[in-house]
Amino acid sequence: MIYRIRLTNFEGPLDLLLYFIKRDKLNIYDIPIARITHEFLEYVRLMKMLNLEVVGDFLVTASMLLQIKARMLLPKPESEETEEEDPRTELVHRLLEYKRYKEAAEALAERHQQYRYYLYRSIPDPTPAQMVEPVYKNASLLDLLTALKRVLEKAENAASESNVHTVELPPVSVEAQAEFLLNEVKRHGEITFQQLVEGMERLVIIATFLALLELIKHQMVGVRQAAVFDDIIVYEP
Amino acid sequence: MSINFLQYDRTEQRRILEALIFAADEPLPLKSIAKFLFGDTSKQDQTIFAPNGVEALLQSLIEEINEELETSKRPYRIVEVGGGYQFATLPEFGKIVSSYLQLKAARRLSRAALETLAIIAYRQPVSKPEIEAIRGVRSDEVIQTLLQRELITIVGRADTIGRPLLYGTTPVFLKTFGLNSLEDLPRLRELEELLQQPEEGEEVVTLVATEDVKETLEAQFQERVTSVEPLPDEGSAG
Amino acid sequence: MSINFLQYDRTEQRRILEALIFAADEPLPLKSIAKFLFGDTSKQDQTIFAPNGVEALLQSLIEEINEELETSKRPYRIVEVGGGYQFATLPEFGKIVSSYLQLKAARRLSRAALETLAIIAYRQPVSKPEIEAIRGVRSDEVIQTLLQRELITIVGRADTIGRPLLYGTTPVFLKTFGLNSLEDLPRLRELEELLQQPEEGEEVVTLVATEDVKETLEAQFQERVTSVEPLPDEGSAG
Repeated sequence: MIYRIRLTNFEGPLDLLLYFIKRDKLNIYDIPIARITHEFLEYVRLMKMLNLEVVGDFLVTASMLLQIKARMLLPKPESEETEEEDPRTELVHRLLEYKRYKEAAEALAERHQQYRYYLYRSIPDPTPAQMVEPVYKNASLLDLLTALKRVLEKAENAASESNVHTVELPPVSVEAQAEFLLNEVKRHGEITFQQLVEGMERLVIIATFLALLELIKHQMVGVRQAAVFDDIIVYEP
Repeated sequence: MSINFLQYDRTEQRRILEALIFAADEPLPLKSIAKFLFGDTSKQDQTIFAPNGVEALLQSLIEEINEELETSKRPYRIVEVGGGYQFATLPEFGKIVSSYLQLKAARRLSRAALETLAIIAYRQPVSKPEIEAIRGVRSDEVIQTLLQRELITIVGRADTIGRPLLYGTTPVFLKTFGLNSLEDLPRLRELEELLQQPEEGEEVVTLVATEDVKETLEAQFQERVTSVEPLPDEGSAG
Repeated sequence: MSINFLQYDRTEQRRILEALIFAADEPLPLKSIAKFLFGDTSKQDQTIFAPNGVEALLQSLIEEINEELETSKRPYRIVEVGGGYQFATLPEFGKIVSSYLQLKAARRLSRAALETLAIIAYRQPVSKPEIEAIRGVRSDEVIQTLLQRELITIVGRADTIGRPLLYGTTPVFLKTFGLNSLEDLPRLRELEELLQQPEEGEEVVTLVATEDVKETLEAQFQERVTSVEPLPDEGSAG
């Protein structure tokens, strides 16, 4: 089997060059191009051998190094007055630019370490009706269906986790669920649809949902929610 | 709307302010709290909020609330972040509970992610080609990760060839790094400064033989390899 | 995972529990709190949690926290709702808090509105029947809201049966989302690419269905909309 190795933490060719420079205490403005190119190519060969997917990025830099090396070997123009640009200038600039962000990343890492455990307040939705005058609106059929879809997905996930694949007729009728639902609402005053069907099987959930629709139609329960896609709250009207 | 905030005594003022900040799930800027509590203050006599106006009053109330929170040993405070004030747990408690809550914000970021994020934070709006030019590596995946963690977002399109998407940081970024605004980012070093400081070498490795080099390198790579995946349809290795 | 909760003294236990409930974005059932703090207690000797087991211990801790909150005059309490525990502001602050929240709500577009807006933005000119076919639900109200907020406008009539009205986006739409032109909208294909193959295995989002695209757009839009000032003379919010 062929494997491709993902180096998700690898920073790339510039990082490698900076590593050489640091390791060998090289002067960044006077990089021994021949030596560094040689070692860089060693790395590239190794990467090819290991079939690393980042090798393409390294080849680009490798060819740049080879170009610089070639230009350095060219005889210098005779007149010493004309200042020939050092072929390494662009490379140095790129390395320095990269190094800035590498350092900035380290500073960010420190900040992250320091702040990642500030857990900011987030608001559980919906805000409990008994405590805060809610901004509720009546829930629409879409809201109900969305809630049902969410619940069913959850039930399916639970079922697939436990590898249960029994398909049976609902062990209860819509009528029975209507009664159950009314009792629950009476008992709690209000309850979310999510809670109502907690742990139920798919078909029972659907039966409960149909019962809910019936009860809404006959105005025996009301439904509301704080915002679209929030939990549906079933309450005693 | 505005309520007559000044009719309340200081204790009640603190409680109202605390309830407001507590009930919000995003940082509340002082300005908008002030507007909410006092209406348009520019038309009012500012001397009633002496010595330093509405915002100073609110700020000192927040300080008092935080003192009370500390005295009563609550595990959270009001912090200034992302241009406003928001409740947050004390980090020591955040650490204990974050593993349970599986909060994305508390998850570690890889070095590649931090590096890319730094480039985006300092150069925004910035395109993928620009990021890749600086990093020298393809950055698709890491940009995806940052987008998914909501640390960056698409902010537009560049006018350059191909009109690449431009990226910028989000409010989540500010919160995750405890920044009040982008101006609070640590200063980026200037190129000139980098020029003046030669590299310090800390580890000297002497290379002896090619074989040894290979082994060392392989070991190094091994450390950095985070995942190995079978390739589905690839005929031959590169 | 679980932490060794019993190693802490009662004050610290309260603080950890309080931080946990504080940082959660949904009501936490006692059962799941217990599981986090103590691991699987069914296998443990329940007598250490005497007299009434883990849940009774947690319940009495919550009561103690609420007493502390009352003593220190905090404007919120931990309440039981929806089978779990969460923080809520006290009813006497409800009015001011909800009027603030309403102010905030007016600034946000509902998810349904964003979803519809995304469809109109990408498929304009588009008729209501087409929008409804994609969303799978009636969309009259949400289209009304978008028309009122001037994010969309009528751009003509379709040639199909019934000659339904066709909708398109407006300059207000572009301004709201910081776009120079419709060409600046991220292309659906680009979004798909961005959402492919995340870097970390745990955050895998495979983009298969249109639903996901919609959600991405919504998330993006949501982020941008929250930073936009409320529109003047608004009849009703989405």
